[in-house]
Amino acid sequence: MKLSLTQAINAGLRRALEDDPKVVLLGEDIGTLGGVFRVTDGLMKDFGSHRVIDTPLAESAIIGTAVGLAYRGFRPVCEIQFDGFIYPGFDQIVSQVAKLHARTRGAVRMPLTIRVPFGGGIGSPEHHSESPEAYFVHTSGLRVISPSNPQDAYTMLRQAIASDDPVLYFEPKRRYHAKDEVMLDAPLSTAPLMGAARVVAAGTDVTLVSYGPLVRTALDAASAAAAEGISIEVIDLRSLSPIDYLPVMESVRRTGRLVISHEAGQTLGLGAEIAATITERCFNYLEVAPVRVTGFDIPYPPSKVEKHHLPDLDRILDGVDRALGRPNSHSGMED
Amino acid sequence: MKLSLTQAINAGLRRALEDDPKVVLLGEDIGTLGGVFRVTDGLMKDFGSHRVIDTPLAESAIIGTAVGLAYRGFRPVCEIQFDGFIYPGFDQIVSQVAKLHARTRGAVRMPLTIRVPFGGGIGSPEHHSESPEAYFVHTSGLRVISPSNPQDAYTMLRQAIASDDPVLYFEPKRRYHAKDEVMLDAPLSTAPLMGAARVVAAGTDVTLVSYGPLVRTALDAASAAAAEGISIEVIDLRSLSPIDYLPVMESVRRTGRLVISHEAGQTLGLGAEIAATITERCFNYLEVAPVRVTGFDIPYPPSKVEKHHLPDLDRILDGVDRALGRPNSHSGMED
Amino acid sequence: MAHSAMPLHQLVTASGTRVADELLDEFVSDLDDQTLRNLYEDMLIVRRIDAEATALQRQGQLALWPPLLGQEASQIGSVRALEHDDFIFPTYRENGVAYCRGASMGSVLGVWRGVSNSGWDPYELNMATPQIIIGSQTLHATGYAMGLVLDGKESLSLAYFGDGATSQGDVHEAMVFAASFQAPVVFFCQNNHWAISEPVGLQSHVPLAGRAPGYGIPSLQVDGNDVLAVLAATRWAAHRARTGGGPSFIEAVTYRMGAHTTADDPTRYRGVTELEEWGAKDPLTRMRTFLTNAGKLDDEAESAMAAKADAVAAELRAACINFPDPEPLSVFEHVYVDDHPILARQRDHYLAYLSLFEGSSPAAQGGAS
Amino acid sequence: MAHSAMPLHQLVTASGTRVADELLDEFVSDLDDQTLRNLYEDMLIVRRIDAEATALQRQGQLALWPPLLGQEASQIGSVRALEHDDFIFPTYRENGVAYCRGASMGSVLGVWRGVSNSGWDPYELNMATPQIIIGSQTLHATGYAMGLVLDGKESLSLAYFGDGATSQGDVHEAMVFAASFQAPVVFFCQNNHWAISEPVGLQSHVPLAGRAPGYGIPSLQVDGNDVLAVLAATRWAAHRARTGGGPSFIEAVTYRMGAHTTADDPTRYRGVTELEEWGAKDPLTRMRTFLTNAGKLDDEAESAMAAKADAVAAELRAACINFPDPEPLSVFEHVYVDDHPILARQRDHYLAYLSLFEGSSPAAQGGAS
Ligand SMILES: Cc1ncc(C[n+]2csc(CCOP(=O)(O)OP(=O)(O)O)c2C)c(N)n1
Ligand SMILES: Cc1ncc(C[n+]2csc(CCOP(=O)(O)OP(=O)(O)O)c2C)c(N)n1
Ligand SMILES: [Mg+2]
Ligand SMILES: [Mg+2]
Repeated sequence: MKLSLTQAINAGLRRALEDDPKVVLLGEDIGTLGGVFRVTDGLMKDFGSHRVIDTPLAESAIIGTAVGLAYRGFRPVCEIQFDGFIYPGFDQIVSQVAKLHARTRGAVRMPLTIRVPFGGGIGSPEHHSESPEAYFVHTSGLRVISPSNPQDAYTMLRQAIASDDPVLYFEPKRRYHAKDEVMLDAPLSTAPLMGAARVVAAGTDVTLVSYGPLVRTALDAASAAAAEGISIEVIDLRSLSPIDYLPVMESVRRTGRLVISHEAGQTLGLGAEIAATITERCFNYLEVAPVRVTGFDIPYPPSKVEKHHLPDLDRILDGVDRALGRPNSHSGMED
Repeated sequence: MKLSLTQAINAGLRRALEDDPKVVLLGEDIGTLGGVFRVTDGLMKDFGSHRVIDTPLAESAIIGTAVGLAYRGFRPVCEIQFDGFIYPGFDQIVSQVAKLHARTRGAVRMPLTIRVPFGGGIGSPEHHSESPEAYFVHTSGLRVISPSNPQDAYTMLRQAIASDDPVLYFEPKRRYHAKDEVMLDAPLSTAPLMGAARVVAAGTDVTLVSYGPLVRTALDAASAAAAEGISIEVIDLRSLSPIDYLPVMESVRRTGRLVISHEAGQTLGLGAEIAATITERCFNYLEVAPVRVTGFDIPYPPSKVEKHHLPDLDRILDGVDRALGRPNSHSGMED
Repeated sequence: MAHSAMPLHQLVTASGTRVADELLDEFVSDLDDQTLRNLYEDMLIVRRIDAEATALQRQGQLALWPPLLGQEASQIGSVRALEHDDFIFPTYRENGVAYCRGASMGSVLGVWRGVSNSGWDPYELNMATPQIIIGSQTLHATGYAMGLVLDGKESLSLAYFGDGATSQGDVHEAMVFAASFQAPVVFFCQNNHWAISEPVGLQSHVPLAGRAPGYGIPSLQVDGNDVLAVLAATRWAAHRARTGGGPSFIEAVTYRMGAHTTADDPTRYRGVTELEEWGAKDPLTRMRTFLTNAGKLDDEAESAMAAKADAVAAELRAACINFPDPEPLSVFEHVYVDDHPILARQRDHYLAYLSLFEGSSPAAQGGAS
Repeated sequence: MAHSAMPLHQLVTASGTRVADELLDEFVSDLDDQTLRNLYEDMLIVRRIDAEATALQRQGQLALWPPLLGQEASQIGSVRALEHDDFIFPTYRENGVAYCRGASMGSVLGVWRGVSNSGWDPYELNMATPQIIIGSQTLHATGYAMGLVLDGKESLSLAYFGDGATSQGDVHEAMVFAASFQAPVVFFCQNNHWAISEPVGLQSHVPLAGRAPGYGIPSLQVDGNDVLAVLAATRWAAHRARTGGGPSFIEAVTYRMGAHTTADDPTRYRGVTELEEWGAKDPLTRMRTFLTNAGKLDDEAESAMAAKADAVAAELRAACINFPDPEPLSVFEHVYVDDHPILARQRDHYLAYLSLFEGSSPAAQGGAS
């Protein structure tokens, strides 16, 4: 069946609600309205307002009451309406959700899923285009994932809800309307693991790693480069914490060149960790330093100029050029 | 004058209160009690409860009202009682303090200083030993600094308060009682810049970068290594955002070997950014991949086992061994 | 949400009749006819601004617009009660307030066109730029008011926020601090009955104005579609603030007649009956009836107002359409006051990168697609 | 903080006289003599636990201890009003509550000795482990209570928190959610007059119990040093919760007789007069007088209690001193339920690193340094 990414998430939520009576959804405007992106469309009607819960406007409480529900054996799925509104819930995520299992030496589980539409490129006002994933990747005790396509969106969401660990599920909102074939009935047991990265385009010259919103752009860059005779291997991380380094290492050991791209600011964005780790683990294979093609270290700019902040096809190709030591590259310099 | 680190901070606050009537202090227990670490001892008595303000127990409000005070031209200095209590104020820091200057295209300045006693090693219960600095280093619009000794504590605090940018000032609480000579009257104009790193021990074999609580340990490691004939150059970053890469690059281009140590967890801790950046900018000089000697990716453990989490002299030396390619190193492996 | 236990203060009924209110009457006893007409004119113009901006959004000239249709009395009545040196902390919806503070139409539209994250200079209007993080600005207003006390000033700050915002921790903490430090801040809640799709009953089963007394903050519920009553209530609170009485809380009971924003479809969550009910309480109609019946408004005055509204609408449309896009490198500006070598380096590299495209591609000026 | 506008409910005065209370009387009408004696015994034992732990801290056996001296009636009265399947969310100070829930002394001390970040299994005691982040647990209790409704259970959750905590946004949001969803949660505030060095007057100029009605949550102020009144008040709230009445708020007006923790020096911020005043209202003295005067307590019973307290104190001391340190590699445990390759790798490397020291250095077992 062809589904958009939002429809695939909706299907994943529906399936989880059907399969497990302990799954409940919490969030602002997710019930009657069906979410500001219609991701939860129809779910309150079909499952009732006791399982699809429109909450008062308070993010700390959305997370904090979900913690209490988890104490009681529920599997809460929280929606944070936009990336920029997760920060009022930060304390509950970092000090409670992430730590309770370790704190209680395994007695209390926190099988929360926190859905966060994230990223830019859709012309929104401030606070609606943030890429806060690094904060959570740096937080021990959480898992962080981000699907790039409808099938992964569906499968990984089901895996996240089924996981006994807390999972931050970052939805690339600029890809919300991308449609693709989704197999709704494939058993979870045979699906790729939630934590597994995937080579989405094979290549031999450069390894290009990305996730979520930029995977499509990375694939486009690979096509464009192919026309020039450059073979890019594109890896979709899928899981941001933990990162599945095996396919990245395998690839870099062949190509000797690594480019990483994300929308978040460069300093301590995921590119930093990937560059550092791959350098640690593949130093002798690297022909050049890993190249980062990322957002700048700036507050998210007004939408009329967001294109200058966001890595796009041209900037990724410039990064590839740099990784290949080609002359006209300017995305980073050794000075 | 010989002062402990807490006394140096106290002197810095006192000086700022004297020099600028717009400086006000806000925090829990900072007034009558003089702070749980006595850092603000005597200041309410001398400057009045209108300038040294005991606030109700609410971190978001401490930061949020400081934003309002800054709107009105004040220079608020907020105390967050312990590292683990900064998260309820995270939204105000990330969405307001960090962004207001850019949001208003320079019209509104946010000259806040946010003091945060941080780090472990003092046998405290949970939430009292966190190293949250990476969250703020990843946040564009903030400056982040951490002194390692009384003189820097005094000077850098005065610089932070004088700065028109918001500054997170991380106090290495396990070094609070370290005493050293402090020149209180040296003019700020001739002091090293707040953003400047400093070579605190010259060396030729390995570059060892650290900050705050671990600088002392790094220096001890350098002494221990010297006894074995290994020459370590120790760099105290002082500023964590922005990082002053020039002395690090200069050093690595000589030594070819880099070790970075911090208490925070490894994944997306500052070591990641430093390793990635130095690899980018010094690739051809590196003999081995930069080595990270850091806390593990775990919630801060109970104090009886915190020594297993925290990098200490032995673990740093093990990292140095690894950077030197010596056989018995185990702190990281290329598998 | 009017609640039996809390009186709803009113001065002009929905049908335009002036009624007495023991508390509020004295706060409007000085108003002359021109002032009354001005209040109506303000509402008329603000409604026109709102309609014009909504149209511009439909025409693709604005990315988004949050209509204030129905809330004109709440916004005009409150802002017109303030002095210029009182400082306002608004949300994204106080575009009517911005107009009254003298904001140019261009500075109002910038945020909604996507050319800026704010608009006017806060210190020119004594009004912060729109706040999107719900509830956040109530703390800023409280801190500002604490600063007023420290400075020995007799002015005040006023924070606007919605019914939905009352659930946020920040709004609570703002009241705690305001009460503790007796800060001269007015908490002005526009209860427009909806937080996007959520009815106010989800945030609270009891009147929102009932929260404040629990902090020791006096509060009142006022008919938010009655511009006179809102003016009086805000003057009551402002008077308290200016005379050392500390914080106050006003719940203006009003209604969001339009969508949450132009991106919203309210038919998904509310029926027409409610809309009709509130249509009958329209703030403009009732003021017009009141003025006309009292012989304070004639055709001539009305056409002068209409002409003024036309002019503002034209200014707005022109400002919107002539908006230049920001320069590419502007994204690096004002992140820091002082030097920042890492950001400077990113800027330099991006400049060098952009120059690669010079003359060779349409991306040259606008940046890579 | 007792306030003229809110009655302070009491059943036994400071001098040990039983007085009537219209609301509370019915909730203690069933108590037999043994139950009354047990309440006193609980308080006696808990005070002994507190003293013993404080002594152990002074002797270096505990890293820290937060004394509950003076708050015995608040803790015992409230916890003894609950059923086993009611779920408790405490702060760090509810060590008396933990004792009553059947926590072993070892599990109580673990956190304060630094061998663990928690202690008991929450599902054994139906009590969460100590919460240090102020106010946080009120949301957990509310969510748990929402879950009780979903599960169709007739039990409840109870959140303990302090006077200082009432300023935190989380406590506000907890009341908003509890009221909105009519969750069967009891908000139990121990107003012990101090938040470390800050007097309750800094958090609020008006009674804390006055907050709740603003959310539509019934509340009452009870003499927190009167174990009978606290028991009755909590039964009142529990009854409401169990019978579909939703949330309630209790402010137990009590006093922290000791330091905030053993690391605190209260002489820096409060005088002796206050302490003496509250000494006269001691919860144990009054209950003893009441029982003795009523002929419900004789020497024999008292010495049995003392013996039991001795036994608990001995258990406590033994548990503390015999505490094994956790294994080095335990720091890697329970971070995740499922596999985590990166953490597993860190663990393996640390194990290999530790093995370097084997036989060669004292660091071998205990880790480096
Ligand atoms: C912290 C935060 N959470 C969520 C949102 C998304 N959001 C924008 S407006 C809104 C509803 C606000 O309702 P209300 O406070 O009543 O103001 P109104 O829009 O009715 O003027 C929501 C949920 C936000 N902007 N900030
Ligand atoms: C979020 C947070 N901020 C600050 C602290 C530090 N702190 C620990 S206890 C305390 C005072 C709490 O007072 P209260 O709520 O009255 O409880 P009590 O200690 O009197 O039982 C403070 C400020 C904390 N633990 N958590
Ligand atoms: Mg509203
Ligand atoms: Mg207290």
